[in-house]
Amino acid sequence: MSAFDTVVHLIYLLCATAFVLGLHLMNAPATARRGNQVSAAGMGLAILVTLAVLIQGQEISPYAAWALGLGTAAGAVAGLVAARRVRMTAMPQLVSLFNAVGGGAAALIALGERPASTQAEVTGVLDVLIGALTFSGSLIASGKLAGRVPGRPIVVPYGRWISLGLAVVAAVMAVLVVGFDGGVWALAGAAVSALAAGVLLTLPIGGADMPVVISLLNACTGTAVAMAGFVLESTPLIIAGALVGAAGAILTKLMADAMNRPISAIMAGGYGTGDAIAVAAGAGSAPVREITADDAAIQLAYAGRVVIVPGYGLAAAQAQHEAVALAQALTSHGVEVVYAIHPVAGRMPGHMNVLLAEANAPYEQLQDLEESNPAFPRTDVALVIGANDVTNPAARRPGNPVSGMPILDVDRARSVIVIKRSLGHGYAGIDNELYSDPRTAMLFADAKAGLNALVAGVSAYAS
Amino acid sequence: MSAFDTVVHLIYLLCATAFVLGLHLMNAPATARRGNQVSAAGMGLAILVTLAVLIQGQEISPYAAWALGLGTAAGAVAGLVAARRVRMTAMPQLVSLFNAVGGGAAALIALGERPASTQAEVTGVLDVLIGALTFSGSLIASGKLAGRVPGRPIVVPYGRWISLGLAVVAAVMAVLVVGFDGGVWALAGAAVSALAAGVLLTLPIGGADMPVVISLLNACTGTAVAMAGFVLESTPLIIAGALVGAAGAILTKLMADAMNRPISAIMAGGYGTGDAIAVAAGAGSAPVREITADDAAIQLAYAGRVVIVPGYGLAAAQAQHEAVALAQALTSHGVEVVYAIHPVAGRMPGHMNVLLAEANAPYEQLQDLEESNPAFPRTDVALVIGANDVTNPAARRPGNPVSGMPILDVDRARSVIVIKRSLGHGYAGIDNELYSDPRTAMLFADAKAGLNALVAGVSAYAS
Amino acid sequence: MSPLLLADLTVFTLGLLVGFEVISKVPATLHTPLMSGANAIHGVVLVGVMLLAATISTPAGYALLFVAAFFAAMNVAGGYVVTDRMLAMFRSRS
Amino acid sequence: MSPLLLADLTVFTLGLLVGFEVISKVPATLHTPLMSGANAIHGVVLVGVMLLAATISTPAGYALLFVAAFFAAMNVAGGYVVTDRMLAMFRSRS
Amino acid sequence: MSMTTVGVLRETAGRERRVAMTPDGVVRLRRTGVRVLVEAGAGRSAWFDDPAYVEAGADVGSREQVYAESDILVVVRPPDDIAALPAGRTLIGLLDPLGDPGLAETLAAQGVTAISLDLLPRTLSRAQPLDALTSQANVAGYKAALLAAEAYGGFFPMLVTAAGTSRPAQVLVLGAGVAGLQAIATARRLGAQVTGYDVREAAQADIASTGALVLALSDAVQNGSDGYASALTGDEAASQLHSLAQAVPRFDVVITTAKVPGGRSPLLVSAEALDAMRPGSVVLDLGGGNVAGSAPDTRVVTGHGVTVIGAPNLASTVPVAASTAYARNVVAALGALDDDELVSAMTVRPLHDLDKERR
Amino acid sequence: MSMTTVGVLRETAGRERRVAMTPDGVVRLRRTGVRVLVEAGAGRSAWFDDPAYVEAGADVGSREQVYAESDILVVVRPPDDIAALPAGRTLIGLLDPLGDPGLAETLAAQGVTAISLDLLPRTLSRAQPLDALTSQANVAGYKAALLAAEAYGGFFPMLVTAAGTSRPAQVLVLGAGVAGLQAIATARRLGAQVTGYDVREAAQADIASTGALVLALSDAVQNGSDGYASALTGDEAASQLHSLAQAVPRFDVVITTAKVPGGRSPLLVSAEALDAMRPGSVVLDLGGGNVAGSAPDTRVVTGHGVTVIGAPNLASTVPVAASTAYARNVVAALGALDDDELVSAMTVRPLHDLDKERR
Ligand SMILES: NC(=O)c1ccc[n+]([C@@H]2O[C@H](COP(=O)([O-])OP(=O)(O)OC[C@H]3O[C@@H](n4cnc5c(N)ncnc54)[C@H](OP(=O)(O)O)[C@@H]3O)[C@@H](O)[C@H]2O)c1
Ligand SMILES: NC(=O)c1ccc[n+]([C@@H]2O[C@H](COP(=O)([O-])OP(=O)(O)OC[C@H]3O[C@@H](n4cnc5c(N)ncnc54)[C@H](OP(=O)(O)O)[C@@H]3O)[C@@H](O)[C@H]2O)c1
Ligand SMILES: NC(=O)c1ccc[n+]([C@@H]2O[C@H](COP(=O)([O-])OP(=O)(O)OC[C@H]3O[C@@H](n4cnc5c(N)ncnc54)[C@H](O)[C@@H]3O)[C@@H](O)[C@H]2O)c1
Ligand SMILES: NC(=O)c1ccc[n+]([C@@H]2O[C@H](COP(=O)([O-])OP(=O)(O)OC[C@H]3O[C@@H](n4cnc5c(N)ncnc54)[C@H](O)[C@@H]3O)[C@@H](O)[C@H]2O)c1
Repeated sequence: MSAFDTVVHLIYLLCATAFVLGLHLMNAPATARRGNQVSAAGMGLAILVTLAVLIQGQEISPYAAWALGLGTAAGAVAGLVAARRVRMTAMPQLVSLFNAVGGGAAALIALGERPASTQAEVTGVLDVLIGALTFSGSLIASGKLAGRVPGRPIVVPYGRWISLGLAVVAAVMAVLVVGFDGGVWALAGAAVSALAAGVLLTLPIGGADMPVVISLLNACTGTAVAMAGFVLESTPLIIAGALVGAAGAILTKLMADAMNRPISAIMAGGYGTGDAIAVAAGAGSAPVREITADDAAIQLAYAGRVVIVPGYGLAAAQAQHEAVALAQALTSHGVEVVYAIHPVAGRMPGHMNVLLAEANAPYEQLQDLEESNPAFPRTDVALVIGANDVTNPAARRPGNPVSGMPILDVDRARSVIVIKRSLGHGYAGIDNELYSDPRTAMLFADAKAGLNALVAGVSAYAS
Repeated sequence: MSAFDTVVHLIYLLCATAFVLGLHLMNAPATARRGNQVSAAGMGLAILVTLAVLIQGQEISPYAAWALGLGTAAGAVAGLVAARRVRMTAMPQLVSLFNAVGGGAAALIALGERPASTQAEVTGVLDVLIGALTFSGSLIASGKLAGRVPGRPIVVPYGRWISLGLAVVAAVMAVLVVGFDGGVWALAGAAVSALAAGVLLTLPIGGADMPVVISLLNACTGTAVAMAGFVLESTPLIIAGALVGAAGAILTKLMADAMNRPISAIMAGGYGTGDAIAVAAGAGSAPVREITADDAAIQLAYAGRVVIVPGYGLAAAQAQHEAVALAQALTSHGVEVVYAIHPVAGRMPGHMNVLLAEANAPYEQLQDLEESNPAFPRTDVALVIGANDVTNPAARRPGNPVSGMPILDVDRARSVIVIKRSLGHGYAGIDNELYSDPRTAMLFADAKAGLNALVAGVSAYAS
Repeated sequence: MSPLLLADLTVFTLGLLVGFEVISKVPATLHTPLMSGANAIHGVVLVGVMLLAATISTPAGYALLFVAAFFAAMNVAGGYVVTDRMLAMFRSRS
Repeated sequence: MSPLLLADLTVFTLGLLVGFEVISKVPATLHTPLMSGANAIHGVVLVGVMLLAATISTPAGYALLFVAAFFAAMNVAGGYVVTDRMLAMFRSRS
Repeated sequence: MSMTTVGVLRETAGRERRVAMTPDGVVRLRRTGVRVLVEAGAGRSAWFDDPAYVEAGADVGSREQVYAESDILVVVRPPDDIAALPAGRTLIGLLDPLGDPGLAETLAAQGVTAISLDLLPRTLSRAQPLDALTSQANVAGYKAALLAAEAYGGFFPMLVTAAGTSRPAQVLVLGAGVAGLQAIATARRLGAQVTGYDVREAAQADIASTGALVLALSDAVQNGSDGYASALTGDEAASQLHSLAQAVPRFDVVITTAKVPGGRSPLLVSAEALDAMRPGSVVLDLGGGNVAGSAPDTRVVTGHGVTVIGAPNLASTVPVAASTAYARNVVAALGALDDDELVSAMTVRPLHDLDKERR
Repeated sequence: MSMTTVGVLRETAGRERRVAMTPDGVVRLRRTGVRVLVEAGAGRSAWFDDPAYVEAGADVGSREQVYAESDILVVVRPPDDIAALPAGRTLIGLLDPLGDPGLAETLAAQGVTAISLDLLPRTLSRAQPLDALTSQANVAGYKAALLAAEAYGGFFPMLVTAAGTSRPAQVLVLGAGVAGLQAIATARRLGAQVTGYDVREAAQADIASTGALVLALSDAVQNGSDGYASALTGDEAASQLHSLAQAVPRFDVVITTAKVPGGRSPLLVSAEALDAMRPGSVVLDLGGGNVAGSAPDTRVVTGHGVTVIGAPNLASTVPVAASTAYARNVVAALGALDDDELVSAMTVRPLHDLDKERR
């Protein structure tokens, strides 16, 4: 092996290490961004080295060079523009799109390369099948999130039978390629049936489950890239592909766990109707946004000012000690914390005071309605713990049971997190419009358990 | 490559995977034992397959077969007997001994194998150097822990210069081997200088730091084994060696962090005088055993019955809420928890009651001296939080300020964990013999911070 | 099986193991950025496309090459940038 | 460098990466058992000793082989058993 | 009605230490452009002296002056010189028209508009700031626990000391409305082990939300939705009395707060129950009539050594807190005089009118 | 000395409701093989009736009988018919020989051995179960906080309600010994914001360990090691009085518990300080002489509306808790009669002997 080849190989190894290190750093909020940069640096190096290989080898035809150059330039520009322009909320569908083209590229490699060995034939077929399936599946997933394809589960008549048929076709084509040197047309046939299967698998899955599906397809792309690596006998492709394949699989499991949905149930489809999770409390309630304790903890830890709004649910759960422990954890992390106490929160006058005094909340942090309301607009997070009526914006309108009652203006805070067990009503027995406010996220939990999770989260994820 | 070779290679790969999985499972208490079993199964498989390779190849001379067979049998028996017989407290030195022989074996491989290539020469020298150094170093470490070599730091005159000299000798030998085909004698020279260096590096390090040193030498052995793998061109050795090398390095860092000692300071030597960490409080205090919050948390979580003994330090730290939170966490994990309240704990009559009532400790869990003392012998852990005089066994003897005062018999519990900031005295101003009791472990921390760490630990490590 | 394939398979297996181990307990907030970051990494397929280019010499091949390069480059460039934008939210507190 | 060496080096690097990643936040109580478990794993050197046996044909070699086999077997057998004993403390609560 | 002068009368009822308006309330009223005229010495027994009122912006005058110059007169309880009230005035206070129907007739005859805060529709959220029954019951509940602790011969909290261990006092609170819940909370603060009981099922969760234990009896459970209990039938009452007689003796301190709006307070602790209690036990009757043999503002010790305290007007014994809250209620009421729904509900009408309306 | 009969006398001091032995104590004594003879009605005002004693194993008899048949007589405070004590008997109680030197002479003259629990060397750990000063101070401190809360016109806790927000009461406790710390803890439980002060530096950490704030004055800081304060010099006292006069007016409630062993209780709250306090404030003098113008067992309201309560013997007003603890101290003392060091320290000797010893 020439010195050049040796150096190239070692550099590829370095790049692979950068990918691993990058993913490693991306496990924690504080280092995540640096992780992505390390990974990107590795990628840049890999591309440069490959360019050197091409130049040094001098085997590339001018047309191929042009096709490669133009394609790369155009693709890079398209990717950059899309990534820069996209709104925050539309990022997931864009990631899915990027995943689709990645899978597509992997599949095209196998279509373009003349297989040199049985090994290359086998891995090539796998590459084409997985890549094509990912391509179409990711496109559908992206379309669902973007609203171009309806987000609700679409049931294809006889979908299972069609899938089975497609699988048989793909298998036959694969056998033709490997066993009988079926060549490019059999490969193309396999690709077409995989494309169809990708569509068919993704359509029945509801919009709410899409993030998990995209993660799964991402893992598939990784595997396809590894297969392409086998076809081309390229170590960096094999390592990076395997890395993403396995990491993506674990991540998919974590995501499904966080949503409390088994992956099998997700793939079976039929669940999730929109881009948010709707939990019906009674008739006519609008969809609400749910949040996990982990996410809420990070949001709190990275806030500058947090207002805790306790209500009857805090008393019912006897969670006063946990609430104060959370406030202490946040305070010691540099967050400004106050408690806003509504005059009729709870079930007796001064109910919240009794609880908070028991848990030793400092008197200086207790504010009544007049003190706390003007400060909500400069509050990053209003954390509502088991309070309901005393935060209901309906009080500002006449004609309902809470009309005319002064409320805590939590809806004027930059964001609101509400801890309660369900969308159940409070004492006044009416829906709370706060919960469907776009700035509001619901943490459905018993107040004590929820607060314990937040305390653990804040200490785990706060640097 | 023959089908047999292919299968062998794939099985080796499987074994390597088993090693990884095993270490993975050993990260958590609940799965650790299973992890070791998975790893052992992988090892067994690897040995069986290698046996098959030997039998199939039929190249082995009968003498070699005998030497191998007898050596293996004798070694296995010796290892098994030692491992079964050893007392719990002597396990670390045995591990160090095993590590020594592992490193020795790796070094011998390079001495035995005729190098076939420059590569084999380079890795062979590295193997011999690292393996020999580990061999002697681990033996010294083991001896220190066992008390055969004095545990205190031994300062060798001109140690640094001698080390430098040894390094130069080793380097020269290495150059001889690789550059000038110096053969077995140069290699042996390298081995001897590395052996001497291993002794010289380990002698100045104190007994208290030995676990970290052993872990570091363990990582070295891993690397030596990987080098042996290069020499023999054996993938399983390379993978397993690299795995242990890296995992051992990370583990060494974790251990040093847990002891709050930078590795560089440890290697510089001179610290740690016995097999326990002594923290001097005043004149004449016996050595005490320290414990980390993590360890204490696991001990508590795996206990059947825990008695919490609060004292003035709990009040001083105002840590009552944290104490009750810990009790709740343990109770919900199935541990029986009671509070034992001494009549004069704290600084006013009923001091502990006032605190614990504030934190809502259930009255049923509060026991006074008469109720709690008989139950200490069936208590797994007595957790003493900021109490001192009220637990001092000196009260049972006449002639000191606390003589005749009834005490809480925590020293009759199966184990005792004491949270306080130092070995400082209590109200009576005298040393507490409880702290040097072999069953007692000290968690030096402010009561509030220490309890917070315990709560976090119990929720993290309790299954 | 060829020794080369076996070596590749070894590398593949170890890559999988690294992948499994590298993702530890991640807060849910990082799930999407992490997925996006992993997605960017398989943009390494661009390296594959570049290597492929050396073997291509038919018009159909050029077309295929162009599309593949376009796809792969989009994956790489867009993937890293969009991940970075997501992670920008985690810069230290204002 | 030979392609074989390069492949070995790749495997070695990946092994290191797996090793780095596989140890996550471990409670201190497990530090010693984990060290012991890792120690047992490098007992795989016994496989190396066995492979070495096929190449040995001198009396000095036999002696060396015997010692090496003794060492390696002791490492393997003792290592796993002592680790298991340490970990037996973690069986579910009595 | 052009509102010009609000008059504050000194209370005339015996033992009444509250005052209907505090200097703090005067400041708030003055902001609305109203003149406030305070009878000299009106706030003295609540520790608000005349200079404090003047400083807050009020005028201080004689009782005659207040009667003569005020458009609206605010009181806590009906004054005993009610005949002095000129026609055309408005009287605001806790007039208890249900308890004293004669008053309504008198006022109507005199041409005085009477607004009684105890007629407030309490379930209306916007009425909460006017709710003097709640604010006063809250004060009373707090004081009830203090008084019981004070009268009890032992410790409320558990204390382990060198001179032995005292078990926590067992406290039972009957009736878990506003006063009952505050009594529960206060007794719990002092370290007693507190159990609560109420005939309304919904009150059980309220009790639990203060951290106290719930005494659940199967007798006469009510599920009404307005937050009030209704009078029990004779049978129900008898069965309840019997069940409570079983439960009461294991408590050291019993505080009763049960009331039925517009009706007589139910009897909850019978003479038999008292006899079964330990000597040294304390029973405090806040509801007025909840305990056999209790009389207002008196302490009786039964033959068995049980102290029975009748304390129907405890709010008055915490005059600063009670007056401050009451004054805030009055200020809110004055600000709500344009809220027809509230005003019409609170206006006192002679009994026959009222009866007509209720049916 | 062969111990046969322990006699329990009814207390004769005015307002004294405690009793030196409780039925619970009788049970414990009986276990040691002692006969207990209780004067009829001795426990009545502490809610222990005669049958309870009989049930516990005691005999009940007339006062004469008790005097005649007992070897050891136990009391809380010295009986006023001390002349009736036959020679050769032992009297155990809180005899206050330092406060009343005449008593010692009388007893010595009568040939009575007197053991006074207030002479106990309190720093000895094994003496703690005998420590009646501590057990009674503990009860007194608890009751002091209750009494202050009861006398105060507002809420102790902070309460945010529909009728306004009440800020927590500001309570200052002067002297942080046993009584002071328990008063701090009890006032804190009720929700007040409590500050503590003591002249001993070590007491600051004790105050903080109850969760209260510490008032640190630079005047006359003491570092003695026996846990007791010593009397201040005239200058120190004046400077302390002045500093406290600055601090006191921002508090709503002041509880004073300062004592100096064997000396007069120091004056801590001057008339000027009282005048500067807000009307409605409460000052409770537990030390006896800590507050200008306070008199034992009386409530005075100053011209500025500050209530001053003199309460030097509060333990007696919680008779069950105080008697139970005291009886346990007495039982422990009876069990320690063979501990020469303790007995000799507690034995009352005429003043000149005592003086000789102390020097
Ligand atoms: N303060 C007073 O004097 C007084 C007296 C009587 C009535 N009120 C009335 O009570 C109301 C008080 O308002 P508020 O906002 O405090 O309470 P709220 O409106 O009654 O709402 C309480 C909320 O807490 C949640 N909750 C119950 N148990 C919980 C648990 N274990 N963990 C977490 N959440 C739990 C419930 O939702 P989920 O079921 O979904 O968990 C419920 O929606 C007002 O309408 C007021 O007028 C007040
Ligand atoms: N109860 C009463 O009525 C009363 C009254 C007066 C005196 N006493 C006497 O007080 C003593 C009470 O015994 P005890 O065992 O409760 O207490 P102790 O013997 O006084 O010991 C308290 C211990 O707490 C530790 N500590 C202090 N601050 C701490 C913090 N922030 N975090 C953790 N630990 C802290 C101190 O050790 P570090 O400095 O090493 O942390 C100290 O050794 C007895 O001697 C009793 O006689 C009691
Ligand atoms: N909407 C609001 O915000 C608001 C404001 C104030 C009060 N309230 C509610 O109004 C209700 C009544 O409060 P209140 O204190 O004025 O009531 P109240 O004074 O009329 O009665 C006190 C309590 O006694 C109970 N009681 C009556 N008869 C009884 C019997 N036979 N046995 C046992 N208990 C008996 C009642 O159920 C009530 O809880 C409460 O539920 C309170 O929460 C609501
Ligand atoms: N060893 C034990 O276990 C034990 C038992 C009981 C009491 N003690 C200790 O004994 C000490 C005295 O307790 P006590 O309650 O009997 O004391 P005390 O009744 O004699 O005095 C009460 C408090 O008043 C303070 N005081 C005196 N003069 C003062 C002044 N001019 N200004 C401010 N404060 C002044 C004293 O420092 C003391 O804290 C305490 O430290 C207590 O902890 C120890």
